[in-house]
Amino acid sequence: MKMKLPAMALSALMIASPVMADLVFPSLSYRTGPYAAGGIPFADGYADYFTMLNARDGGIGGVEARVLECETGYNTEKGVECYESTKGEGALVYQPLSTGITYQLIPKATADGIAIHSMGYGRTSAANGKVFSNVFNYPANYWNGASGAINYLMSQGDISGKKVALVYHNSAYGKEPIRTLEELSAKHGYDLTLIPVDHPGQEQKSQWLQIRREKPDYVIMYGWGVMNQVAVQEAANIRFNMENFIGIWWSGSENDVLPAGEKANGYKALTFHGVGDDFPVFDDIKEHVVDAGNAAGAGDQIGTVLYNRGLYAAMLAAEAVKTAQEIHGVADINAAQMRDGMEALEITEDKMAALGLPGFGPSFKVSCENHGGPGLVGMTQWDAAAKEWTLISDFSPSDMDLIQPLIDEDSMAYAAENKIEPSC
Amino acid sequence: MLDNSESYVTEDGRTIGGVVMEMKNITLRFGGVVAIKDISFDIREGEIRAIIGPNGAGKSSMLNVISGFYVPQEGEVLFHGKPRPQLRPYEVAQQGIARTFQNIALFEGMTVLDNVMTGRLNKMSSGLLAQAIWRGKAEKEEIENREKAEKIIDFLEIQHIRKTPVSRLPYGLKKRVELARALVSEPSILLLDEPMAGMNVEEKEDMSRFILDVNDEFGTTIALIEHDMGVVMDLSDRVVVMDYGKKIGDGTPSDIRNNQAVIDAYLGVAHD
Amino acid sequence: MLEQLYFAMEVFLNGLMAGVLYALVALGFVLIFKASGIFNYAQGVMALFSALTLVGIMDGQVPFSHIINATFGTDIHHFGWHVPALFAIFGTVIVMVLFAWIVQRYIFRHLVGQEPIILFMATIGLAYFLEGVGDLMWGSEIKKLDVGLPQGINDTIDQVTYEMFGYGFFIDNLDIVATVVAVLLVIGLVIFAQYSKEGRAMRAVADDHQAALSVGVSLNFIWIMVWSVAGFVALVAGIMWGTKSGVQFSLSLIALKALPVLMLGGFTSIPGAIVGGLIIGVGEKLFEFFMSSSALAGELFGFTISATENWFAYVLALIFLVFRPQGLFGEKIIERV
Amino acid sequence: MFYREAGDFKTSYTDDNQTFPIKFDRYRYYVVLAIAFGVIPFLINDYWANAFLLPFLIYSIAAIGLNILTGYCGQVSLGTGGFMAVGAYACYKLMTSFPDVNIFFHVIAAGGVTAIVCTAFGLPSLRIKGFYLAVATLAAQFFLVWLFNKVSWFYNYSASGQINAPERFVFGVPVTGANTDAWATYLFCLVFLTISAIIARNLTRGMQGRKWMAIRDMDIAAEIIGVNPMRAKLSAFAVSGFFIGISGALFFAVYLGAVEVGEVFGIQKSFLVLFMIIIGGLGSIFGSFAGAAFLVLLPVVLKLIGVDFLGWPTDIVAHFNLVIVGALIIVFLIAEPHGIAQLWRVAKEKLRLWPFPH
Repeated sequence: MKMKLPAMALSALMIASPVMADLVFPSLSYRTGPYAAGGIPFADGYADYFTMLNARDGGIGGVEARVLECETGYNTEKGVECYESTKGEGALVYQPLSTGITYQLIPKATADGIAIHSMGYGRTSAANGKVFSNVFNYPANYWNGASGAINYLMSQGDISGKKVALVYHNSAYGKEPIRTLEELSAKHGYDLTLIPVDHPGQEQKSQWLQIRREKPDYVIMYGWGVMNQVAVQEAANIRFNMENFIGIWWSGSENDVLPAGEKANGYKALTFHGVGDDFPVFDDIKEHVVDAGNAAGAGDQIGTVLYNRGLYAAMLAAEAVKTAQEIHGVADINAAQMRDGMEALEITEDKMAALGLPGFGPSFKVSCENHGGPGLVGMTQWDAAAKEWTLISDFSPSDMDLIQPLIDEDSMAYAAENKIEPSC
Repeated sequence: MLDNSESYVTEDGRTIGGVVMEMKNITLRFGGVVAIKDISFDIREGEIRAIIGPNGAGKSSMLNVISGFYVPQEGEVLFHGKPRPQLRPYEVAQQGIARTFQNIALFEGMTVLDNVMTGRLNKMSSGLLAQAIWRGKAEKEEIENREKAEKIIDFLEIQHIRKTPVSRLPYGLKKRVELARALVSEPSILLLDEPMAGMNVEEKEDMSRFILDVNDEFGTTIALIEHDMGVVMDLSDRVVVMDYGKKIGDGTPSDIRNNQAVIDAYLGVAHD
Repeated sequence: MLEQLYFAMEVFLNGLMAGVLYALVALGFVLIFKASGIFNYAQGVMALFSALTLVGIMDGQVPFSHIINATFGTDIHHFGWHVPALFAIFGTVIVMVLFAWIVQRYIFRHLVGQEPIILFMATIGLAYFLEGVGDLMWGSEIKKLDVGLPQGINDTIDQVTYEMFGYGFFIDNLDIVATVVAVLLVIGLVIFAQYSKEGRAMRAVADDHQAALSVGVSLNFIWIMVWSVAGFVALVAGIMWGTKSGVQFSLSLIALKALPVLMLGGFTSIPGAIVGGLIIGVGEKLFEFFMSSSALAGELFGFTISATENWFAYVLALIFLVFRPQGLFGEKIIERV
Repeated sequence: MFYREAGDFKTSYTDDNQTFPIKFDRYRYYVVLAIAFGVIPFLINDYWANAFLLPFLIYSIAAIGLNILTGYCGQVSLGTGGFMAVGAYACYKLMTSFPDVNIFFHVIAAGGVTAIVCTAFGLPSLRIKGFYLAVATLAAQFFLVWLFNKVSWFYNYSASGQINAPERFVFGVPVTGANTDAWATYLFCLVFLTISAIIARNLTRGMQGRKWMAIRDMDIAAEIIGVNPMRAKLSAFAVSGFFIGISGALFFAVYLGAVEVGEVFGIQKSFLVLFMIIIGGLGSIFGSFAGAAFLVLLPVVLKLIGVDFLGWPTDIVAHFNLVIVGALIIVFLIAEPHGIAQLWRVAKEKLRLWPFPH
């Protein structure tokens, strides 16, 4: 949100002027603190897409989109403050961008009738729309990620009897895949070793010596922040074959591999959206946002993994708005209508192509029961020479037969604890 | 030689009781340094007992032994005729031994009144919960002890600075507040570590008067360390003289004045 | 069983190496504490700040570009030059000297004679301040730091040990470099302290402020110098850690790794910092090794204890301190009234 | 003109001992209480409750707790975050184990549990002093956080390790869970804060407070005049832990509703509460309030000015926030080591003499 001095005065005026009809998208960003490097590109992408829509199409369905950015610093309390300060502005959907804040907001936002879209993070069992009426985590969640990684490994060869190590951030987020991986190990017969890394993860010698000793065939990582960079570096140090090292999507951005340089070549990461800037939509972003001087950040993040993720989130939100506008026949929708729009969202190849994002993400359809989508995940790989990620697999299904019962179990426990009557 | 329990009357008509505290062959070492070497003396009830000696003679260490802050390697302290077990300093205080310090050790962050009130802490027994609620016993106790404290404050003529933080007081007044804090605990033995150090003549006179008054009015036994020989000779009933950790004299002021070893120590005759 | 022993030895060696890195951070603390009695919590942030500055200078980043752009609507980011590492290090040292001067002039000159705990809290404030300034100046994205240090497994050691034991030990080249640098740094400091005029003055100040003052040593000058040297040590630590993980916010958290080292080694002793660092490094790595290798701890507790490194050093130091309050090499505390 | 103590004579020590010996202060205190209990609940909305009032009330309790330990007893602790976590997890375990007991007692009991834990971690204070102790308390911070993260019993074996506060009622009104009203949570916390402040005030004006302050000002002298240092220090740890535990319990159950220990009760929390009492005033109950209010409001105000008014990017404002907090800590330590409370006292003294300054 770059501002020139006159523009600043103007914006001060605008605050005073009567509120015009607009669609409010709060962005709980974190451009500071330990995870700033991850938060900045996401927030940029999220904001830029809406800026582009406003400049190119005059908003969504004729109504201007307004991104309210609020800095959380990845801090739960700031997140609550941000939520409270923005919800009165007519907020349509929240991207809490932190597992902690998501947990916090689930009951609050549900009570307030505002939707949460925790895309690829947050509470996995929120995929059960029967219990979590206002929480969406399509197109994929952590358990899909875990299953997707195993599926990918199986597509590379027989996995039974192999050793898989999970290196995880020792927090709620990092512990998410354990259950799934354990169930999968029972099913497919691989050995699972759990290796936690405590926050912040600056020093991981012990963990990687352990990996060197136990020689797992594959390492899966659920890391975040500095832990990612150190892990990739240490893996390179012990000459662990990068081909066999798979990160979750939060461990698969340029930030994570660049410090290790050449040696990170071949490192893989899961994803649920496209990489690179080879999509028509980026031309529009360049034209309407960057060149117009309205880019949210420095403009140097465009096309990075996390920028694309922010852009993808914005695209899904905008599409949900369009769906809601169709359903309810009003252009200036409210939060409840937005929720309906998200629940009826359908993303198809054609739609994405029309948006200038052909093949950018999986095709999926949200329903009242299933807020998580089909759980299609793809695999990307780092090319250190070209300094870019490439998608090396299709968005392929994860083992929903195994995951769905887990989702049901966890969400029903939540329902029982909080006396929620499952709907749909 | 008097018997330990016998009392006697001094030349100026004061009655001195039996022995309340007796040091027996005290030796105190810090690492290799011997601070006190095989010293014995006693303190009788109601008397003013002075410990004198040149700098570094081990006087303050002696006082610290009495107040339980230092534990001597050898020897024992008899209190009311019974050997005192090894006690923590606060336990010594609970037995009714109060003291002041050479370098004033007031609680700088508190007011005069609060400083004096700390002297009453062993007289107050209400528990944490009672104090938290501040009803009944806790409040009653606070008021009762406040009255006692105010009496001492009156006695030492520091009413006007009652609510002043100690850190703002001049040196002389601080010394007086420290005396008040020690006095208010109604000690059976009061230890004064250079109560007049750094004072001018007027302040010294005031302080001497207070010390005598205390001894008179409350019958408190006092042991003090002082450099000013004039003051010591005027105030005290009996004097112990220390030099290089050893006792070189013990007796009435007039005895001491004529003691050759003491004169040598003070005039600086070379030690062998 | 023999294999377990080799593993333990490998962990031990790596612990030593990690300990050297901890000691490197702790060294900065000791320098300042010895000379001025200030326990400088900001040492970790200084490492971050100096590393940020180094990268900024190397890449020709415009300081405060973000805020300049936001205020004036400009779009400047880089000067467009690249500075060789050695010159950039030199430039950074100048910045750290400047920083030392500011800290001395505007903060600690006003806090002379305060209690140590007040000074400690002031440095916590300083840490926050410097962190904010660092972010404003250079931005908060991750920066790659490459001053040409080797990284990765050392093949020679791997091969030699493989031939000897049938198990190749892993030693990181960067750790070896860090050890060499740390040794050189300590030797340099000792030489400086023993043989240079400024160094002798520094030691005089450390022994007794008043006495040093009375023989004509300028306290102000010494303190600025000590902060500068600590800034240099921070820079070295920042380079070592930054090479490994990239330069980013979390770098400042290495201060937390150094605190138990100091408690163990004593705040006033350079050998203490080194020995303390080694003990902590080895201790936490071995503890983690024994606790997390399922064969050993699993039978003991029924579950494995892992990710202990955040607290192990602190608990070790705490237990140690209860028995020896002045630390390993600290001077014995004699209480007086 | 109104602020006068002349003519306000005390005829008994009881009068002289009261919390607000000056009449004007006393009336102001009643007015503040009346507004806090009688007016604000009717005006409050979700934003003010969650963005300012609840954190202010809860942090005030924590600051009172830390102030007793650090400000009154002189034992610097950097383990506040860990101790708040004890309160939060104790409250969670109690809430889920005894759902029929009123949450009010759960919070009190959580304070009690924390008092015990805090006392245990206070034991080293008998040997370790000054910032050695400060650093030693970090052991508590890191160990406790690790423990709550590691042992799944503490979070009832939930998959993610998060704890969620179930819905609980006081007099039929929900105070935890999703369906709370701002006024109910506010009043619930306010009651705890009022009780805490009164208890803390009573303890610190009486003999217990004097013992603590004696230990703080000169521990050796205190011991020689009869303060049992072990009991004084440990009681300070216990009382401090009790308040910090209550604040942790409220922080989790009422304010956040869901907690992940490493994120919410990390070392940053310890520093935050420490900053509150430094800025507010060490050794002052009022200072605890002032510091909490200041540090809770500061980022909100900065955001209003920087983001909403000046239109700066949010990150610049957040960085400035760090710079300003850091600078303020230093400025306060240099210029007014006794914090806002002392500024307030000085202002009052000036007011007392006004309009005749000499």
